[in-house]
Amino acid sequence: MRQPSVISRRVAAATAVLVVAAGAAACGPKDNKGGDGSSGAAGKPQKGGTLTVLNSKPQEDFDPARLYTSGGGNVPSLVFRTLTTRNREDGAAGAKVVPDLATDLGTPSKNATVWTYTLKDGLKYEDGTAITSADIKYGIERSFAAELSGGAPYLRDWLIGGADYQGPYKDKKGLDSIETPDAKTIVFHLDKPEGEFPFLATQTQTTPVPRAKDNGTKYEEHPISSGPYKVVKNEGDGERLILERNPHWSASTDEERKAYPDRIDVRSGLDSAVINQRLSASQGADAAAVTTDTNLGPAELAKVTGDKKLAARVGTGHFGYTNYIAFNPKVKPFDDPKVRQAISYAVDRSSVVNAAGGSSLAEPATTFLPDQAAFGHTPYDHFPAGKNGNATKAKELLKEAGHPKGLTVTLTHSNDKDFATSPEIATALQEALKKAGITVKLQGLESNDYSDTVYNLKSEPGFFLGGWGADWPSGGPFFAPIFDGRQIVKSGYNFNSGQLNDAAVNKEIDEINKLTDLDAAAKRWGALDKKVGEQALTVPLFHPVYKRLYGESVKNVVISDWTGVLDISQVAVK
Amino acid sequence: MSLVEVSDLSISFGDVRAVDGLSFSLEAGGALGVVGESGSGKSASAYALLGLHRGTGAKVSGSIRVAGVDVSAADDAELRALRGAKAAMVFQDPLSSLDPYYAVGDQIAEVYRVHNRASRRAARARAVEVLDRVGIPDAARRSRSRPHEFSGGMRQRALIAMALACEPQLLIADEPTTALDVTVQAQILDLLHDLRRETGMGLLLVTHDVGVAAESVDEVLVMQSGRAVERGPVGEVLVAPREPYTKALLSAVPRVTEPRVPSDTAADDGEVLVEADGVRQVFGRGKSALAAVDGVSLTVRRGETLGVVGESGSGKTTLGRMLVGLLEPTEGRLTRDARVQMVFQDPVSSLNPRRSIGESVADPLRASGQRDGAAIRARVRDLLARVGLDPDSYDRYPHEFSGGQRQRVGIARALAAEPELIVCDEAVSALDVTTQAQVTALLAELQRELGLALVFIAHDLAVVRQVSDRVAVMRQGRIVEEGEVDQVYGDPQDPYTKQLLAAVPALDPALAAVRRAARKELAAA
Amino acid sequence: MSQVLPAEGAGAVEAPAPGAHPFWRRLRARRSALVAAAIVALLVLAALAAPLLAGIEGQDPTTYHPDLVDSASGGVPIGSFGGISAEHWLGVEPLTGRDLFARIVYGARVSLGVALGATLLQVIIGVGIGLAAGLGNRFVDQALSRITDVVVALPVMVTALGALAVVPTSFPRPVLIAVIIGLVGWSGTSKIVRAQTLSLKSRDHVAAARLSGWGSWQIARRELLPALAAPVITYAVLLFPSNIVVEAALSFLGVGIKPPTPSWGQMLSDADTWYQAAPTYLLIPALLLFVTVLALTVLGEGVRTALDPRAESRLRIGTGRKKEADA
Amino acid sequence: MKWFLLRRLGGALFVLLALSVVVYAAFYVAPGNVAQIACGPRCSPAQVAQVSEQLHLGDPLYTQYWHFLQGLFAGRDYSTGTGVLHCQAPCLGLSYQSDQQVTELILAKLPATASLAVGAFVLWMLLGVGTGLLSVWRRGRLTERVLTWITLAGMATPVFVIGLLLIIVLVTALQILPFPDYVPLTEDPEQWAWNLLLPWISLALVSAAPYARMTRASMMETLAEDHVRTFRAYGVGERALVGRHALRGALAPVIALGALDIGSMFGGAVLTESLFGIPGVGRELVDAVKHVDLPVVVGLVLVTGFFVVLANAVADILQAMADRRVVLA
Repeated sequence: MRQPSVISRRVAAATAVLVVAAGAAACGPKDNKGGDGSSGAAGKPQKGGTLTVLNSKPQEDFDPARLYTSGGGNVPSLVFRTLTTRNREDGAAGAKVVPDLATDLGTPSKNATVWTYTLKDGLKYEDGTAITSADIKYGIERSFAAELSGGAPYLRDWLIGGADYQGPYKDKKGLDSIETPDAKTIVFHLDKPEGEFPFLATQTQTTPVPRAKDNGTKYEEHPISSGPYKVVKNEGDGERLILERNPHWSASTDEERKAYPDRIDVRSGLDSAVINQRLSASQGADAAAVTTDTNLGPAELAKVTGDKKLAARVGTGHFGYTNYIAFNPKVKPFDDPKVRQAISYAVDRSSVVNAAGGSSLAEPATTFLPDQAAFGHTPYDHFPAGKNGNATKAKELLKEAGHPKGLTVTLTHSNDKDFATSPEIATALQEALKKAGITVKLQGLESNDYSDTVYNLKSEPGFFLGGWGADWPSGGPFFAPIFDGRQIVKSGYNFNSGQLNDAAVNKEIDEINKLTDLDAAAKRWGALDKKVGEQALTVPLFHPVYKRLYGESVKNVVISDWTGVLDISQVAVK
Repeated sequence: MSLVEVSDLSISFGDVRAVDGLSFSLEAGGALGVVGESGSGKSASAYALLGLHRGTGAKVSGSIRVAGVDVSAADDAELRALRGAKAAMVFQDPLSSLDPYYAVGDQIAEVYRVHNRASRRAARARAVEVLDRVGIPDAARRSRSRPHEFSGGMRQRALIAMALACEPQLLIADEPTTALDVTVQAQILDLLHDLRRETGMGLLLVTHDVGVAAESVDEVLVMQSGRAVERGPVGEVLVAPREPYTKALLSAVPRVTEPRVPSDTAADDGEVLVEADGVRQVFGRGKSALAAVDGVSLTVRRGETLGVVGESGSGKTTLGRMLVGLLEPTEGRLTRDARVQMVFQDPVSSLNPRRSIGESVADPLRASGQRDGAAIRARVRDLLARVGLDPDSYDRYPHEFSGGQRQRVGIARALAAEPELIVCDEAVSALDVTTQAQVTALLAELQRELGLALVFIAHDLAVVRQVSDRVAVMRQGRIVEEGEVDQVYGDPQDPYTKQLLAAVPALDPALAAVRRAARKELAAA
Repeated sequence: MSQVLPAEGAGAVEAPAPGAHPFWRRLRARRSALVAAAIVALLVLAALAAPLLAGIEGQDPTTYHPDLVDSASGGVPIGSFGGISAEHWLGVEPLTGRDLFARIVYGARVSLGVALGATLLQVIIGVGIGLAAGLGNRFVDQALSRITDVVVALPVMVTALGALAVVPTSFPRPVLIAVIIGLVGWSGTSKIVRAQTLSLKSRDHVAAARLSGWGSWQIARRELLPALAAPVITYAVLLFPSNIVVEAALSFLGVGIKPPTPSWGQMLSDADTWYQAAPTYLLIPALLLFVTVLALTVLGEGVRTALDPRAESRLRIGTGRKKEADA
Repeated sequence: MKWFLLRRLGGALFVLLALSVVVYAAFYVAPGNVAQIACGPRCSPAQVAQVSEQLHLGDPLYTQYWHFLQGLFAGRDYSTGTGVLHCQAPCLGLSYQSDQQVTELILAKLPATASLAVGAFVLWMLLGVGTGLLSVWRRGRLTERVLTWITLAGMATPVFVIGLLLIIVLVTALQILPFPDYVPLTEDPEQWAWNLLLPWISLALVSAAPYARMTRASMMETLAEDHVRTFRAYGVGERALVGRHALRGALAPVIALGALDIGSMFGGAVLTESLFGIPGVGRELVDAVKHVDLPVVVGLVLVTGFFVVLANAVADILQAMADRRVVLA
């Protein structure tokens, strides 16, 4: 078994929520950002040719209702247009939200509880019929059906009546909080202010679905395209997906997707080692190949680093993701902030970074929010541990906390070899804490068991490894689920592991959500993160960095900070 | 020039010298019987005639000429030309000696084609011809059968047919009838006799059974421990042996014609120890069910010996196992009012090779609850002495004993349980005749002393006559005739009994000829 | 479902002469077996003395050495041949910089220990079930044979994962793995024992023991078990290396021994992707596993021929299936 | 023969059903919130409950198993939201993970596994039997000793070790073979074989050893049998003895073993598939087990079990057909 890719089906998603469908991100190498914003083979990108996508995870559930994407995903975004979408540009510029089907980012009501969108003119499906706002409403309603579960929770949480709605199959009447006064206008009524609604509108659930063509769970076999490509072949539940140009798509209505290749051949179910081997060999069709879901592992990176030619074909991406230690303050001795602080001081981030694949694949983190302006990153290091941990300070704190002889604690982690919550990271921490007099016992759980255990209030351990990724590049979906007291889930998956229910924090979250000025909001998220960080409810460890190989003739490589991965809507192979 | 000329033949396997300076010759058309007990080197000598020791690691010295070929000097091709064509061999176990995967006719044809330029078709025709000659009915059809579809006697006929295929000058038969029932044995011997007369080929017959030799050959060579003891015309050697070994051998051979010395322990009014009433034993279920014993009734009284005689598959062993309780009858009633024990056929498998013989003998004592080690040891010593073994051999293991001695250990073990009845299941069949005589003598002695009842199960009619007061003849799970031993043997009533008795080879060559004629008449009638 | 295993009634293995020691004599006569025995003894010693050996080297199997790996290029050990040096005799592990020699000797404990435990369990269960099937009546025999069939058809992976999921994590993992391999892999032993028992049962000395008045249990103990020893030992000696491989395979697939406990299979599994960047990391456990299994197999061969020179064709040993650990 | 087959069939059915019960029971107690997994991590409790109801996860174990049996023998219907999806008998259910029909999923994975198994089988039979015969032919000479050691080494090497070594040597160092990337036979036969060569060789090398040993032992035994002696005593040459009279009997157990091994390999050569990334049944099993995808696990176990049982029966029949002394009853 090769090193598993970061993604392993829906299941692993609990920890890597967004990585799942978006495919992890890769923005242009940081040191390389100033240039023309794109890299890849030289020459002006031209239309034509076949782009091969080599993936490990099949595009199963290729249904806009079921996909859980960040910004509409990579392959899905070729077929599904959404109300808004991500800005297809390199680096930080790519973390912005831009209109897609809609003419703008939406018009909020004064308190940001009502959002109104108007569709562009001349929008058509692959069969030439016009796209209407009713189809978008229907598409959203479908995502409430139990048969088509899988998407993000926000629509359910935000739309009035969303929590009880069962989808159009059981509830023919539809969802009243979405109005379509005419074929071009769609209005959303939210039960609380949400300034980040334009971000949510990038998700595939806002893709139009013609009711007449809906055939339930079978829709995924041939979803009706609104984007530049349509599905001509879908074998083995998304293992082989062939996309060809959608003649009814018009570049004039779509500023974002370049759609250079004529044909896109997505082959999945491949072993990650095979993918990287093929990309590095870059033979035949593989010269025009990319991957949207497979990173270079440490061993492969080590090999690539030694080869200049190969190294030139590596894209580096950053994606809003943080790996951290989570505490459950309801469990002794983690109820004592001093103990949590002691551990914060004791961690050896260079060992942890090494265990995560080395400094090229992980950057040490001291803040919970990812190191990106879009998230409002505000630097802080409340419990400076230095490179290798501050055992002395940790011991002092432990003494103060009444543990002069040290402590024995159990660290829960996953048994997956994912370089994130894996045994290697846990062992690195075990070693570091040993120096501070803390004996760590390891409790490794199989991945399902792990998710069920740590994200469940009833079984949540006191001390475990977690990770959190952004549904979109903003503090809202990154910060709130972890620290909003009202998002503590009693039954079902709970991500507020620190079980923080602080009125002040909750209030500030509400205040920020009211802001429709996203830059202003970002600053306040950053300040809030710094504030909450003082409580030492988590110990941020590192932010992963994604390295991806691509084929020799791949041109116009654009890697945004939103997805961190080269955007195949921009790639050219001619 | 003689057909076979062997001089100063020695064969050794590792350290064991199997044949030691053997010389003999056989004229064309003659018939020589090589007779000896196990380990006498008779089979090894026969194999040497065809150079079959080559490549096995055995050391062969001396000179062997067969049909003009110097076997020890011949190269592989010459040897192959000799084998089967000039001299052919018939082996002991006809089932394993034929290739199970090919039709009998094909196997014969293959051999024929090795030595003759012939088409497949011609070879097959020849195969059918010889099969017909050896008395396989419907030979053309049966030639397409595989060996397992033949009966034992048919297989041996087929092997003989294979030998005949190339019209050899010499037929070497290595214990050709040992694996066969007595009636079949008689048929095969008669066949060999006829063939020899007809084709004029020479016959070298290797056998442990003096009777078989008496029936079939002109001259005999008696072997003991790799050496020739005595050689001469069959009439002389068997009727008036010169050498002491030959005399001992002949006197040990039980004779079916000799009336038994009446035993003094048997009494008609003796207490009934075991009584079987219509017992059946069925093996298998449904279609494949087979009644090994099919309604047998008999009684065994204190002090008497009941002989049970029958050919293979007659159910006699199953009956014996039911009598001692190793098998429960499927049907019928069996009352057992006595302690019974059994002495088994195979001296190798009847003793646990991993336990000392003393331990084995002590088993019944320990099982009955005795715990006193010294007392057990003393009793075992007594028992060992009683059966004629060294009392000090308590701690020795079965492999250190000869077959006869092991059988004595088996008897001692049976005696340890102080039985009133011992069932002897082919207890002497695997032994050489001299040993056989000793063991039967021991049994008789013990019976006299301890007043034991014996059930003596055997296929050998002569042995049964020697030891039994009464005899039951079994066939296909039933008793076809039962009575006083002299009466049954002297004046058999059942046709099957008659047939059995007629098939027993006679020791006197003159008598053998008479009986052969009688068998012919019986068959013709 | 029968096996190609010993045909029923194919004749029990003849007893070696007790008292005398032809076994040892025959074993000593095979030079390859002696060399193999020496290697196995060395490995066992190394495993037992793991802390001592690591102590002599001055390392332990868990300490991270972040300074010994090149963090920027994916964590390759710094220095040639995977960072082999006077301090680190076999170099260090990529990413973590843990000492490989220490991990190898500690790993030997786990690999050998698990295999030993599994083999013992397989033998105990196999002999028990085989005896019961051989001695029991038609019904018992049928029932046990069906159970054996089910076990044969049950993939070890599923069993392992099922068990790992059900058994609390506090249960020591190596013990659990040994138990799982034991529970899944006894069918070969039981089939041999059953066939031998059926064959022995028909022997006259067993009948004689029954006539002597012994019960079934005593007959099994006195007449059967000693005779079963030779074939069972012969089979077990060959099971042992194959169990090492199964443990390694499970760990390799990620369902075996868990870090930080080192086992050879788990080390191989970690090293899997490093074949280009740090080949020694892969080669060392691979070669060690190879040498160990080879030595044990050769020793097993020696024991087998010494115990029963004729048994060659009767036992079906270490087939591809077993290697695949899919049994 | 008819009865033999019928009894075999009955036994096989029993074994398969027992297997499914075992797996069902094991997974019932295993942790992992299946509904949550199927629904997605951010599903609300209400949605999870809906999914749970849809998958009948709330039902008691026996009810669930009964549904499974119904599906297996009569087929089952699933709601697609807008209509009904009929899963025909033998229906192994839908994957919790992907909603795909398990039967389709397995059928999609089988060709890769079959390609791997059949190719490796051919190679190891040639290699194993050839080596075995060669060592009989050259018995007592140096060749035999060398071959004995090679086979011992083959037996001692786990497939993943040999596979990795071969990758290092053939792929990385010498660059003779590509890193395997399974291409369906129907797509490009040449690439199919070329890419599978490495796994075939790896499997053949580790699997050939027992065959070589068995062939050798079996040949030696057969050559010592009475009927071979008979034909030797009738002047039949050594070559005909080996070819006609020894080989057939000697190869019967070897072929039976081959049938067994290939049967179990059809159930997925987990290690080889994982090592070389071949998208076959074995890899699917590992994946499904890790994701508590019960229908897929049960389906795969049944299919694996089916092949094992089938292989056993075939092995027995082959052996019996080769050896007419054995009566099938």
